[in-house]
Amino acid sequence: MKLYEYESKELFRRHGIPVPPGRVADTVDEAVKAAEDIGLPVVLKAQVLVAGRGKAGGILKAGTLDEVREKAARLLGSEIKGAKVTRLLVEKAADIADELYLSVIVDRVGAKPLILASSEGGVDIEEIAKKSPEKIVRRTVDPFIGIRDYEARLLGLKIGLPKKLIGQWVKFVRGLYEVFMEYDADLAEINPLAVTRDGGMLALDAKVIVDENAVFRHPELASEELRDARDLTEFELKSRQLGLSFVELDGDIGIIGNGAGLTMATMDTVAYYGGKPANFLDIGGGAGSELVAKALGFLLEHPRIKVVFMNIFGGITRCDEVAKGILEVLRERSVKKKIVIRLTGTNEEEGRRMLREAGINVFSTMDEAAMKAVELAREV
Amino acid sequence: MKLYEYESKELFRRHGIPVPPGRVADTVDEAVKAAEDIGLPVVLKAQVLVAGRGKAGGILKAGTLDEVREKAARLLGSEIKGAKVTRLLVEKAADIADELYLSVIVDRVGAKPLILASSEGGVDIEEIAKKSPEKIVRRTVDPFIGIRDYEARLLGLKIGLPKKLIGQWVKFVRGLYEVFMEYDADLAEINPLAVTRDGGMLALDAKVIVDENAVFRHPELASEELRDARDLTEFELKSRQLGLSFVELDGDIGIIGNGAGLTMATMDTVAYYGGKPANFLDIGGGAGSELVAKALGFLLEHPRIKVVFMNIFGGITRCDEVAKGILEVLRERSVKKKIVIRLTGTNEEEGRRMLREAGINVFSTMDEAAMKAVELAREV
Amino acid sequence: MVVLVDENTRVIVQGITGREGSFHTKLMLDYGTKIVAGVTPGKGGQEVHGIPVYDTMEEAVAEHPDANTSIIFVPARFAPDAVYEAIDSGMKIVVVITEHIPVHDTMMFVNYAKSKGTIIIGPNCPGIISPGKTKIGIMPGHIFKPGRIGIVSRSGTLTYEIAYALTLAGYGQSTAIGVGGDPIVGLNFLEAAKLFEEDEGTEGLVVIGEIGGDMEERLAAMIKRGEFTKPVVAYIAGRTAPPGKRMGHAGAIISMGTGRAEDKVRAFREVGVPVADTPVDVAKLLKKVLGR
Amino acid sequence: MVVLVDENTRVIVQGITGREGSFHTKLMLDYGTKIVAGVTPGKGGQEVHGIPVYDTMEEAVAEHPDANTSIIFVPARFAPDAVYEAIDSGMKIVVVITEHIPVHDTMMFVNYAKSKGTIIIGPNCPGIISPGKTKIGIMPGHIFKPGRIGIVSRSGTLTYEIAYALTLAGYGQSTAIGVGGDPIVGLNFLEAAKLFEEDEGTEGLVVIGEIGGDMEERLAAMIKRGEFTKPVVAYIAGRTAPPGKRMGHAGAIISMGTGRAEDKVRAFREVGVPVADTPVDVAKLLKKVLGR
Repeated sequence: MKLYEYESKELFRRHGIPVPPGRVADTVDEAVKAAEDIGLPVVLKAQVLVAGRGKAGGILKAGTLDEVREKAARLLGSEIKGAKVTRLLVEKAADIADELYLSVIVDRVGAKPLILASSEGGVDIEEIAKKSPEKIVRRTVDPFIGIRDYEARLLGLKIGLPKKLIGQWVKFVRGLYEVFMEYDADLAEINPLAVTRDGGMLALDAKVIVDENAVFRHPELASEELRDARDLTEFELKSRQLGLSFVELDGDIGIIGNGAGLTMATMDTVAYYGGKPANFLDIGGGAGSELVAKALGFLLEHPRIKVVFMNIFGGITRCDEVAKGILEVLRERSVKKKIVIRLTGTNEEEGRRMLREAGINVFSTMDEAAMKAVELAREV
Repeated sequence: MKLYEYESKELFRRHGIPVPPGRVADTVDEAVKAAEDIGLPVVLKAQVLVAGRGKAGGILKAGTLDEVREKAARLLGSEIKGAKVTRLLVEKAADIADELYLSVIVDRVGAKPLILASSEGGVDIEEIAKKSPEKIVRRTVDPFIGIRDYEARLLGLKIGLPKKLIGQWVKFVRGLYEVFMEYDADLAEINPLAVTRDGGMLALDAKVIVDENAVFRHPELASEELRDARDLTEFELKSRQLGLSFVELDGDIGIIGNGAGLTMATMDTVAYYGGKPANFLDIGGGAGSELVAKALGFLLEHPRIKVVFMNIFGGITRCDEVAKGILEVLRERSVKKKIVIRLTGTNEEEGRRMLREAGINVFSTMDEAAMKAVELAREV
Repeated sequence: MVVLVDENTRVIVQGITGREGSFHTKLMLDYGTKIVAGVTPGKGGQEVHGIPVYDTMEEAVAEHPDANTSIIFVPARFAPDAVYEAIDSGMKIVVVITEHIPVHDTMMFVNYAKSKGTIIIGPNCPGIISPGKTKIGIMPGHIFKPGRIGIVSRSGTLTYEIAYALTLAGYGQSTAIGVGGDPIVGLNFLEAAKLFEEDEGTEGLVVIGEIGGDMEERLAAMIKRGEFTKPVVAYIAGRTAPPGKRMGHAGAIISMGTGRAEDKVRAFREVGVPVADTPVDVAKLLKKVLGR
Repeated sequence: MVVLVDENTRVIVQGITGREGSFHTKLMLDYGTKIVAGVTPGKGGQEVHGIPVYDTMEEAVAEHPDANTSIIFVPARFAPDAVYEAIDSGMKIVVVITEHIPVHDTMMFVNYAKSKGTIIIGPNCPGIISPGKTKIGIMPGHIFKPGRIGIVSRSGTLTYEIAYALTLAGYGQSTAIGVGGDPIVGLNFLEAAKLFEEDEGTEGLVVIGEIGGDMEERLAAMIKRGEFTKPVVAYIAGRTAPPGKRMGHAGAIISMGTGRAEDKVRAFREVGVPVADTPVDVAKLLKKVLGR
């Protein structure tokens, strides 16, 4: 679960990471009031969860209250890369001398927290990695012990921070590590971490992503409703309510598979044969007819989808159950969209027979079925 | 630093350990009010830090408000084993079916937290160890991981707890371990841990001792003033204010040594030759003349001390500095008490000469000096 | 002949009284897996498919001292506790089927297991099978057959898909390991590859990767260093997955510029490992690299 | 000939620019200890008694790759960090002089050190000396002389007292280790005894214990099991100490019925180890057990 900047900064404050004075505002008046209280100049920051918010015009500086009013009005209600802006963070503008980068992530193969630091802040870590990979300093932390001050100092020295800033820097590293650990984060990031002209240091932006599987441990972070509404398309949100594992893409061939890997492989195979997958939808292992029906019904309602390709490898999942679910959907509604089914494994014969009798394309290999789906999508 | 029962129970509450409803009372009226609010019968418990409070009459049950008034009056202002009672904990009386024991301590050699549990609660662990050592179940915990529920369950099953109580028991073990770790405890103990007739479980008594060296991390536990006043004799309190490492005993020969081991050995040697040490006072390594003078002056003021025996092995500590400190004290006040000095090591010759010229007994071996001190104490 | 598990492996099922635990205990027994005990706290004294159930691993191990492997079907909130209990009771291999365990919990128990010398397989994995010998997992047993190809995979069903194709093409398997679809797993590709390298019964390796992390790139680097020398064929799922979105598996996500399928494919191809474009191609490429 | 440290030991002093660190660096250098570097964060580039100072252990070790031992004079609040830094930089032995470190901190770094194979001596200890070869600690060097008696002690000055008496009585020392006066210490009596047992240069052992804990009882049990076989003489301080009171050292406290001097004395005597009644008796008893 991605946290908004203002939420992440609240966690930063709790763990002693300095952030600029700031307040959230949901209306223009609130923004003006906030600017008055904080003092000018301020920065108005759209609270959206998309990357590249700044370049897309989501961060505006304002030197006068009139400017605040005008720019807040411009931001609120607008769309930044498809995300509606309903809330601003109004922050005291900082006098920036230098921008650094600091984050904590999970080192998957090492199975440890990994700290990344760089003197090249203000751009995506991906870009730093491309342009000057030698400027990214890495350090894995022993999770049983936690980050130690000497490690934080070492990171600071290695990115070339002047000695007089090391004391402040240590607080950022320690605080960010604490946030990462306490809130079960997948990522805790400060970018940019600003050095100001008066020799202070501030977290200008803040990004925390909490492990979806651990959100239950942090009820204070968000109500269930708010949690689900984040960063999801309309259909993704609906899929969550239905309990489906669904991700929206921009193609026209609906994909259903059992198992995440198989579903991705199905998408890839469709693409390999020239088609465009519209989504990822995994019904998991051992699905019964009801779940099959629910998933199929869900995709059939999607306006962009022309053809649905269901790819089932029956292991624990039984092919006759799958067929039963498909037939339920067809019985209950008039389906105009084409359906391609690949069905193999446990009870394969029975399942195929049931579907053939209903006049549905059934294939036994993924490649054949994918080619057929692509062909049908072209015809529509 | 020992915490009072009511303080320990507050920590218990924060970590989900059930305790009886209760309130503190510093006056008889407050005790009556508390009993009214809580509901009768109640138990009045003197908040003192001595062991064996119950047997010494510090815990009284009251079934009526008159009884509360009478017994609170009896307790408040009384002395329990030398400790003045200024505060009571008024608690709802529990209907006890069984009493268990649970504590967390440091396993020194294993360097890990150690949990002790027993079905024989309500008496000192020392007594359980003597009478039925097989009834104490031990488990060390990996401090990098912390206590795991399965370990708590295992402990419960091993002390013979019925399966239906295991779920509650786990909360006590987990909570007590958390208290132990979070507050840098040397000891966290629940004794007795009551099983009530209605099948509930409650921490009836609570004892937490916080590592003196870690108290600075827990300013919320006690103000510095309150911290120092705990469990110390008048002279011990004064010694703390002077920054001396002092423990009061009940003999008449004052002891000063440099280094804890040497000071204890000095006490022991005095006792070995038939004398009674009045105290432990360690001036540590590398003491200068001022510290020597302060320590000596402090002991000379103690009414029970007849003879002061100062035993210095000069390593980093210089014997001439020690002599200088002693002479300062003698110059500044008229000293009636006898002083025996054992001085050896760095700059020994110079130190001895200085003291001999002032007419002070100086010895080069601990045994000789101890015998002399014992002899002098007998003469007074 | 095989890696990690064989017909002598003695298994304890943790969470045996649950729906999944009981169901798969039956399937494993049917396959021939030597299950000696089950554990569910509070349910000690029962039997499940003739297997005795105990309250604690300590008891189970005391009664069945030959047990050396456990498989965990415990819900996510209680699974880490079960893992610690398994490690502390001396299990050499712990297979964690459970999905949705918080990654920080997994991080902790994986490090703990390493410090104790226990091998964790999973979490969020189908388990491990040495066809014809033992199956400790939830994969359908009949699609595998004994042979000389090792399989290591981050996926479940996709593994079955490919394994079945191998079986049909005449390539039996020494051992197939589903390492799990979470960001952090116990046994990883590198460690698994090392085991297959040392196993005389394994002639070649099929690697089934997916987006997220850089385990595939690191395996490619290991091959480049000459630490894995047998023929390898790879398949990578998720070439069409968008960045920043979890694709079903908690670990299947492209983030901060790492984890892209194209990078993994390139890494393998650069060290001479053919990568199949579709799952069905795996068996064909295997024929090429094995020369039979 | 000696245990743990000798004339080849290369030492880094952590906290070298502080009052204590600088003072004892001088004394150690005078004794002949091979100090190669010092570390104080933020003070890199200076020199102390001719020894170069670095900001980090990493730098110090990069410049002085032969360094294998560190001694820590850092205040209690920063000492644990210094210990971790020493361990992580590959030191084999870390001597922690610092007093007043919270026992939970020590618990953590002692376990960490064990997992990394580093030996911690201390905290709250005088250090270790192999007379005539090297002194890594704060003990006055001149009272020791080379010889064949090992000393292991929880005390500082009391060790000097007894060591000096041994020296005067003609019993030189192979190595003397002050394990520290805190409740938890790194190297304990049992581990130290094992080292002396294996050292051919050590003929007999003097053990200086005190109230608190049961390290002495466990050493007695180890002797009973035949795991330490050389002649031993013990002294236990604190026979007159009251229960429940800390006697100077954080570890010197009788609590919950354990840690009494009488129990320790009895434990040693029961396994045939003579216990001296006063410090001066140690040399006499040693003469008896050694027969010379």
